[in-house]
Amino acid sequence: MLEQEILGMKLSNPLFLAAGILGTTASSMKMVARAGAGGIVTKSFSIEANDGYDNPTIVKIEGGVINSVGLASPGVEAKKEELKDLNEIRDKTPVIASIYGDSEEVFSDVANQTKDYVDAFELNVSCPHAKCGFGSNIGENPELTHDIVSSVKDNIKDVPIIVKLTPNVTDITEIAKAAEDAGADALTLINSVGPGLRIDYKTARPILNNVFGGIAGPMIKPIALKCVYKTYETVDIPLFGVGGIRTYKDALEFLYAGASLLQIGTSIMYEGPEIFKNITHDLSNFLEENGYKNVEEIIGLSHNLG
Amino acid sequence: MLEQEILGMKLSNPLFLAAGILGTTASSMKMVARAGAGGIVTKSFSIEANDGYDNPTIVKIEGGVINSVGLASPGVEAKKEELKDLNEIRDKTPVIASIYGDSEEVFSDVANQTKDYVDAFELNVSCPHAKCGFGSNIGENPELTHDIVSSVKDNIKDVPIIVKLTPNVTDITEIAKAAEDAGADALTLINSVGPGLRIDYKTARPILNNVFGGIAGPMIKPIALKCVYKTYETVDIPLFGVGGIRTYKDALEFLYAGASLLQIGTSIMYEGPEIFKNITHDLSNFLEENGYKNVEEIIGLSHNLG
Amino acid sequence: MIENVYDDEVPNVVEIKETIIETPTVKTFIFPWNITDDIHPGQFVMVWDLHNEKPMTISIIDRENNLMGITIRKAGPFTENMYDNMDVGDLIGIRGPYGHGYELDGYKKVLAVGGGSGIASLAPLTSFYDNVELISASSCADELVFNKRFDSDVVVHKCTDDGSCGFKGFSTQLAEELLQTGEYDVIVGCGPEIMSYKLYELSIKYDVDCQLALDRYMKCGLGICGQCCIDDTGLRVCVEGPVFNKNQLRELGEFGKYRRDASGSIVKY
Amino acid sequence: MIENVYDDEVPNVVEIKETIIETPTVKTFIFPWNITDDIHPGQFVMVWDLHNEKPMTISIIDRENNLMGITIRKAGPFTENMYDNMDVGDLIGIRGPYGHGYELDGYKKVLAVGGGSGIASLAPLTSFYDNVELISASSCADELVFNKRFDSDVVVHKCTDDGSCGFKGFSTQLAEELLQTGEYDVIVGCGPEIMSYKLYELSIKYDVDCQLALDRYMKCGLGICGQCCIDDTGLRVCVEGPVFNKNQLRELGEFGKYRRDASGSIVKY
Repeated sequence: MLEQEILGMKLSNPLFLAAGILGTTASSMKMVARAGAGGIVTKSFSIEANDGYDNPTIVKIEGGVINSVGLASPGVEAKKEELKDLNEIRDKTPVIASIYGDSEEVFSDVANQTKDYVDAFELNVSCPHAKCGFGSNIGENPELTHDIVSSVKDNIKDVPIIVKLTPNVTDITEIAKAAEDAGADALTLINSVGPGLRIDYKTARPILNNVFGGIAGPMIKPIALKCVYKTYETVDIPLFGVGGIRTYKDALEFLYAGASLLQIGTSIMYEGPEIFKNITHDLSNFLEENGYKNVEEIIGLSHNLG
Repeated sequence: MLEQEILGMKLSNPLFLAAGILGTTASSMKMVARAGAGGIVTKSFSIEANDGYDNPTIVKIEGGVINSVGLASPGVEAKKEELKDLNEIRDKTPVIASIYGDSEEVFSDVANQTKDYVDAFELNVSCPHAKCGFGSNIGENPELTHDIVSSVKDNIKDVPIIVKLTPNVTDITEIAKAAEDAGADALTLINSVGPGLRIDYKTARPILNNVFGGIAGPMIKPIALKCVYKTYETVDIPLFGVGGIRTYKDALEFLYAGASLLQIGTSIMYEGPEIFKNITHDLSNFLEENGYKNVEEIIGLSHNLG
Repeated sequence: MIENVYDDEVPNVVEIKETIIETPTVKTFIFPWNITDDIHPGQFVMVWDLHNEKPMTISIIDRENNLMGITIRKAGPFTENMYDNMDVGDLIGIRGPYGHGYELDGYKKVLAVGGGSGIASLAPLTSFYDNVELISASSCADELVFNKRFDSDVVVHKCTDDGSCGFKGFSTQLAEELLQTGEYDVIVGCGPEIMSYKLYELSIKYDVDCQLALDRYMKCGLGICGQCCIDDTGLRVCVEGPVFNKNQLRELGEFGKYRRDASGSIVKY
Repeated sequence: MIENVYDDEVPNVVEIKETIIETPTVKTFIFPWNITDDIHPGQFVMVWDLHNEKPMTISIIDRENNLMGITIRKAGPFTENMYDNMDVGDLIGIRGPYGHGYELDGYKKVLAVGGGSGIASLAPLTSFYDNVELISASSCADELVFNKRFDSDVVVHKCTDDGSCGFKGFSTQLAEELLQTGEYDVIVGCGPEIMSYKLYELSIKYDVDCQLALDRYMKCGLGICGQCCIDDTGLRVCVEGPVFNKNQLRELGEFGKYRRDASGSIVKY
């Protein structure tokens, strides 16, 4: 019912672990695979190890979290070891490496060093709490996005390239089109929103050490759905939908809007890693009860109504 | 404790009714004034009457509402009568007219016809569900924003001009600076977020008749706070903070971030019009208990900490 | 302060279980709904036909079978489509109930006057209170709504303009005859505003209490769009109403005189 | 499924009500907190000094006076600043409690071994259970924590490396002596990981149960950042831990061998 083959990946269900959630260590990703994820996206990494920002980096707020981890990650050498350790799960649970950098060369270098151990790359050009030159500094700009994607595509021939976009732009479809034109094999929509700010009401002090942080969780779902819906009408490549998916009803909204695959992140905070099994179960039931034969039948359905 | 004088308005408290909430009729605005609002912003209007979109136009969702009323409003002739009827409250409760249009001429024309009955204008260049040419089509563009504001300032000499900005741009401070450079006397941050999309999980049908709608309510607070905080560091004119204020703690966050005045809209859905009296009461108590003499002492406080 | 700030309240799409053709222009739709204790006669729901959405008074509150009903009269494209095209098995979206209904505790005897499909708002009263007498009025016998609905122990005074069934004349004339008996201490009503305003005048003349359901253009149903605010007090039909009591009605300067359209422009009666 | 999806859980800024200098390097901070029934020994809170934020085990759970306490050892800039500069009247932000604590129901006699400030995690056990004996260990008499805290009916075996107070030697040596009596059916512990690993080995050797609090770099405390996931099972110290039972410990390949730093890079012990 939920099987699909996309980007050469044979998937038992469309629910991937989203980048940035768990995903640092092989053992945490295996744990999520055991919990029923259809695939894994690693936490973003680059050439060098990066401690990220000081705490507080992630705080629970109404409707989700606000987060400025700042791309904390071990460097590519250490990450390669974690990725190797994931080989045992890849036949059943494909692994996508989320990578970041501040230049075409860095992206290609990181990808080249790890391409034997992954099923696809997700280029993080959209982190809203990256330092200058990284993350959304790229993804806010269609030309920069195009250049990075083209360059990685030129260098990495045999592994699909997914581009994760930021919603924090005036028109996300412009960036989506730039990424598609540059050869992206798929897009992930959306990275975290804002960034946002929370201030302690007693002391007037911004709560996050980095002051601002990306907003994730159920509250960003309507924004993510808008981005998926609009981008679905703009590009022809498959879309990963991500942003606030917590129940099968949320998953349905994203599929109807045009996402072929889904990613789950923050809601693990509410539901535990078993969220993957739960949504898979509920989604299968819904499709069966409503007479669908395969999840593909409902992808983009909202666009085809009278 | 909460008194301020800003833009020539003597205010008993900083809590204005936000544009778009109630605010169609004089009687609804008087009702909000009786409920303790420090000031009123009318629902946006223009030259012609406008029915807006068909229902569903406003639906309650997790953390707020999604709305595509589409600038429904009687034309300026009818609105002028409502404004005249508000004269009796203006000594205690200043009235700001929110106006919209698709050209410099329309903005100036509407303003000219009503300037005798209001204490300021708020230019709505940021409605995310306006038809093409109106609303955020202007406010997403620094040049267009500059032109509209300059033109209205040239034509309307004696009434302050406030510009309400959209957060749905790559960099709100760029638009804020354009508005300030064009002569804006104050800014209102922020209009609704997204726009967003919600889809019925059973039928795949977008719920709003207009498919997309602006997101308002508590869930947008972290985004609004970010916009206020960053804009406070960019411009020198006073800021109205609006977006998810429901309790005095929310009000404090906005004041600390740099808003001199505040607007309340969607939270009337949760708390009723008495929200104005409640927050006024709680805010006064907080300031007194913490040894402040006037609310002005805490405006922008977050920017001045070690 | 309310608790459910973060509840999702998008339309709940339900399948129509039963329809009843009440008259050539009036039809009832019954659908499954969790009938909680806070649902009260006089409240309304927002009804989404998957395209447009309108407020509709609740005409059936069936606690036992967890069913709700609405009863609509053909009066425009939305209701015409519902009457002509929506039937058992079709889907409609419902959100609500919203608003403030009738409050009849403490009254001795209630005269409830329903003009045309206005009886939809009043009918559920008979299962919530045992001191309610109804006037069901319409232009002619064919247009009388809910003829077969009420138990035999419910007193229903029928009334038609042309006398084809029951009292001949306007509902307000019949109401005045009944008020003259001095048996009633409150009059409640739902129907055309000209009727409602006349009932309000009768309540003054005969010094009885009065609760009337008013109808205004609505967008949100949530108390924020301001579309249904009534002059002069600015009361919101969707929150403080749709049923207003005599003290409130006294302050509603527009009651019986005008309403506002989708743009907020005044339309005189 | 949990209910509080939409709760705000930013740090709750509280005023320090009391501080206790426990040793030249260890200090306790007591602050008001609503002590609900779900707060349990072994859990931790995230402590915000208004600049940085670190996880700290809860050392005082005072239901009667609605007070909570944390006990920190100088071990870096954060704890040095707290020790040297934070005092009564200062503000700290607290969020939590988080994680899974000790579960000692059904055991006959518990041996709880605290190394240095690790005793902070164990001390609240004595007011939740009456079958707990403590080993409080440190390098020397001056560094023994909570010397005056415990009631006379709580058995505390003191232990110093140099013998300046109580047993001379390592806590694990004393623990083994006590285990040899056969009186205990579970050993719990908190302290340096080398100590904890040795306690785990003792639990195997003497065939008793075992629950140990582990310490890993944390960012969120909410189970999502993945920073504290432990090899090989990927269990989250902030959710499934910080206290792990014997079955879990058996699967933790990195236990006693290495940890990960802020970047997620492996640091060997």
